[in-house]
Amino acid sequence: MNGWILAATVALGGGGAAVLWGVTTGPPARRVIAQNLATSAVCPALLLLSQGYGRPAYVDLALLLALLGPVGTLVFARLLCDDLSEEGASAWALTWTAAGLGAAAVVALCVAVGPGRAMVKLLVVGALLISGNVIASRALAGGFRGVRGG
Amino acid sequence: MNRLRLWLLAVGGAGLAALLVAACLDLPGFGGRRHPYGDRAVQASLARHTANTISSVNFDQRAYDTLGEMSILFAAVLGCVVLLRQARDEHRDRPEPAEVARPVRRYALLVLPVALVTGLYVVAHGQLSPGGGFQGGVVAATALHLLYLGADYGALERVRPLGVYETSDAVAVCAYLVLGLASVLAGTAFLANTLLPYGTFNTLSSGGTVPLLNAAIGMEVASAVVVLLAHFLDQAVEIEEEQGS
Amino acid sequence: MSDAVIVVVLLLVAACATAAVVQRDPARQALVLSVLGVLLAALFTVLQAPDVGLSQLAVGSALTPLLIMLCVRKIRRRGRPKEDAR
Amino acid sequence: MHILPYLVAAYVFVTGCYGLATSRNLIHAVGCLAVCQSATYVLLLAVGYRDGATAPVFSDIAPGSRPVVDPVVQALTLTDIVVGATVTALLLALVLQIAKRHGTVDPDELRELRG
Repeated sequence: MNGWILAATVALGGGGAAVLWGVTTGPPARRVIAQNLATSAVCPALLLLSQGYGRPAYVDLALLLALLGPVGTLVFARLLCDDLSEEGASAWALTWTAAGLGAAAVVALCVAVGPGRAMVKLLVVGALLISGNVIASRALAGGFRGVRGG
Repeated sequence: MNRLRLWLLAVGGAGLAALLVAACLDLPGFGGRRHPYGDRAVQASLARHTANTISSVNFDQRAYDTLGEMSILFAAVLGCVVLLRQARDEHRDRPEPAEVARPVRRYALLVLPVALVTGLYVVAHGQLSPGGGFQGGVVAATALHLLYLGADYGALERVRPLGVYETSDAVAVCAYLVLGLASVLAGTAFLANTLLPYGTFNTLSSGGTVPLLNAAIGMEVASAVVVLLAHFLDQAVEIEEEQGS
Repeated sequence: MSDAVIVVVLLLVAACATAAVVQRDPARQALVLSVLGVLLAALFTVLQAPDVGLSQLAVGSALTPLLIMLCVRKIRRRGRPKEDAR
Repeated sequence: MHILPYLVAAYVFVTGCYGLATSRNLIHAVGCLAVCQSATYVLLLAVGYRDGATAPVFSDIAPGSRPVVDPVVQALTLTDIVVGATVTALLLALVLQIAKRHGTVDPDELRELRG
């Protein structure tokens, strides 16, 4: 009974269900926020799985998701700006809770992994994840208000 | 007429679903022990000092199949270039500069080099850790378009000369073929991994020609995706149809 | 224990695929396809296939939605003069 | 549990086919085709799985120390994903051409345009 895999299961199950519900219902602004939440829910789960399976090589997956997730959200923020601009999508509470959970998972993993190259990689992934999450929700909250030409 | 179509779809779908379920019941249980091909592939990969067995399967044991897959990629991008070119009754106007929020612009311009380096890292360590030419190429190409997301299309066009990427696409395909022919010249089979020494296990130079084929595929996929996105962006942002037509 | 995580992610992928098909508007479908890409990457990690997960992440979370959104934007922009005229 | 992954793959495939058949927008149809393709990824990887095994990538574990999953299906799925992406791009380019030449992306309206 591996605690890390259990934590990953809870994160994937809970986060995935919330994201799915968020992305299928509600106004387009709320849907793009749910897509942004998908990155910040699944990335810590991938890190936990990497630790649970005892495979440091799986951290590359979380690194790539932390890099490309916010890029996907920026794509939607940029190309859906005419849908988003009328009511502006700001969900700062959600963003900060997701960032907090991600940070908690990274800190727990750093403690488990111990100092060394692996911890540096984990911190890089954590930093990329949180900055990407915050910037993407910043972009959704009106980063592209005046973009006509694109 | 529509009613008939839906009925046909329902009957066909139900039949397909029933057959699929019947097939699933006869498949060996999920997580079974018997994987004859897998065990042999792992042995062949370890014999050639390639740590990542999937890259060994892709670029060593079935390199000819990857050659076919790369030509599909090349032909599909060629098709898109032909289909999405500017037609006679269309004109191309300058993309208006877009103002983007300061933190988003800073984030995009900061993450762009990180993503490029990650893409190159994924390609370079293709035969060691998870990753390879395909994944690294797509990551590097997508990273380049962060400039479009962070700034505007004009900035991206200045940085990305399209001719260079089209030639690098063709050069990468030729590099893959030349590597294959080199082993024919050396007296063994086409694309056989007997050209270079296999090197020590789990180092950057291990695996004989696998890292070279990996780099060729990485370059080809990256430039193919850049060319693909360039033509889609041109259509979406720049090319306008004459209102008169 | 690792079976439970496989079952959870499989059911999430099935639900997300249904959502992607039921969603008729292409722009919103691109959003659901992006989430499906991320969930598939998680499923591939759970099925011990990191290479495939990396490939799905690179292709599914940034490339495919960008292509679909550019296509929707081109067709929406093409339709606009006619809509004003109508 | 021992056939759930195959059933999920079959379910996603049939759902994708349903969406493809009843789609009223060609871009939506391309999205449904992508869903159909993801069903094949799930089936291929489910066939190659082995209980309690890990990925056959030996950059951080010693070879032979742990049972490994089947790498051949993973290589097939990897090629499938990349080719699927480029086929999606080509189909979207065709959809753009249809929208340009016929002014519509609804397959039913297309069928009524004769010549």
